[in-house]
Amino acid sequence: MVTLLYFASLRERVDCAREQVALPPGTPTVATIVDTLRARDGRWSAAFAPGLAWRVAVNQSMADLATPLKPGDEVAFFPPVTGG
Amino acid sequence: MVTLLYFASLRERVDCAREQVALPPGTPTVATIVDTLRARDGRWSAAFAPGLAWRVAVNQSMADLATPLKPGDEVAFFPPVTGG
Amino acid sequence: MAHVRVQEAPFDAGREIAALTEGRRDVGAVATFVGLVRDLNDGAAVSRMTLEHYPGMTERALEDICAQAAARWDLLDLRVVHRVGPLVPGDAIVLVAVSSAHRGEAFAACEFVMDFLKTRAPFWKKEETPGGERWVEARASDDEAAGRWVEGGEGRG
Amino acid sequence: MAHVRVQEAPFDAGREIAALTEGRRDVGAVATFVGLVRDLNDGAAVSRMTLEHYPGMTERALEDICAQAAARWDLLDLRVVHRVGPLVPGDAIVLVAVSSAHRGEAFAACEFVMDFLKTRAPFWKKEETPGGERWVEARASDDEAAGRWVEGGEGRG
Repeated sequence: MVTLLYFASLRERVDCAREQVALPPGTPTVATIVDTLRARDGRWSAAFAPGLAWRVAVNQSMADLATPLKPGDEVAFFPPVTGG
Repeated sequence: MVTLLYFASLRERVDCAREQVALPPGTPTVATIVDTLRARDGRWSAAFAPGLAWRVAVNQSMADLATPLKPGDEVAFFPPVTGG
Repeated sequence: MAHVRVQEAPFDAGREIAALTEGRRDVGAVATFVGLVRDLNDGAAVSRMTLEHYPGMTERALEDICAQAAARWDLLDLRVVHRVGPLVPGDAIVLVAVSSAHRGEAFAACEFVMDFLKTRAPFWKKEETPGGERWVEARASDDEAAGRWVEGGEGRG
Repeated sequence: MAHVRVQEAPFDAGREIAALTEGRRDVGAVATFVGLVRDLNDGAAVSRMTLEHYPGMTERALEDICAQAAARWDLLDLRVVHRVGPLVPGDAIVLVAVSSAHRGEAFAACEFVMDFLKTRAPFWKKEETPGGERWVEARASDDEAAGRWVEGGEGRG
């Protein structure tokens, strides 16, 4: 299992702040998870549409689609940051 | 007459903070005054030696050797500034 | 070295600056930045703002940015304080204060930390405007500001 | 617009920053610099410092520098406070604080004012060291810092 977190406009778009999902066997990456999310329904596929500006962090460090995942990882999805 | 002011290390070198001097007739400039000062004695000629770093302000604005002078002007001599 | 805080409460800029200098005689320069909520953003009146963040990652990201600054310039100390939660125009959002022996390094590091914070620390602003609530969009100008420090080695440093 | 003061008394950086923001809702950025007396300068221990200035011209020079900054960047307000008289290591010497809608302008203007103050405002420092009293020498690096703003138009702005 990995923990998925969603922040800000992305959280509102998918209407979910946190969930746990099973990791598929093999060598799962962020891309594997994103494919699973896109397959859920129109809202999720729209939120993760290619070209749309979203960011991902794995275990609280910036990551990308190729970042490998292992059980227990914390994967966070969010829009570009706007603090400061 | 013009008022001459001296600041910081230059003041210590000539051992004078303030004096009044007569303006020569004609079209006097800062250079005219500096020539007069250099002619006073070795201490003054050393303090105003060419190439030595000193600055001049006329009526509290930065000036140079060519700046013209008129009666009542305030002429200040000082080393490069070191505030802040 | 760096001191990083994320908090709902207001901060006192004078106290943060004092914390960098108190009891020290080797500090020649403190550069400080304070960012505040404006009543106008992207052409709309802003009556309120809420700052969301990613607890845990936020602190790590800010510490990492400070460490990068400390590796790049000869600094004595750094402080970053960032508020979260509800804010109104006029409220301070963020403070970055950097101490050094000389001013050039303090200025450069302070601006570097702000530019990186703006593009790499997980904070998100939601504004309340006459047209309703809206998430603030990331600015291309902020990406450009952060990019300056990467291209060509020393950037504006 | 600018507020300029030359004084023997200490100043409170927090209060100066607050003066730029109190009662306002249009300030997005305040960049502040504080310069302090270090216990080490040019390789010698400094136990004391005396700051001399040219009363009258000092204020004019500082106001002129602020006016140049205000003409060059879109600023909301500026403050310069410079101390004179006897100081010891750890004492604050100078504060420059600049407010603007956006951070880039506040940072640039604050650094510009400091660079110009360092080379154009009539202040002189005398230090007390183990080798006796000495006038601080002007630094070529300060001239270079001020020169950046002239060459090529916008300098680092």
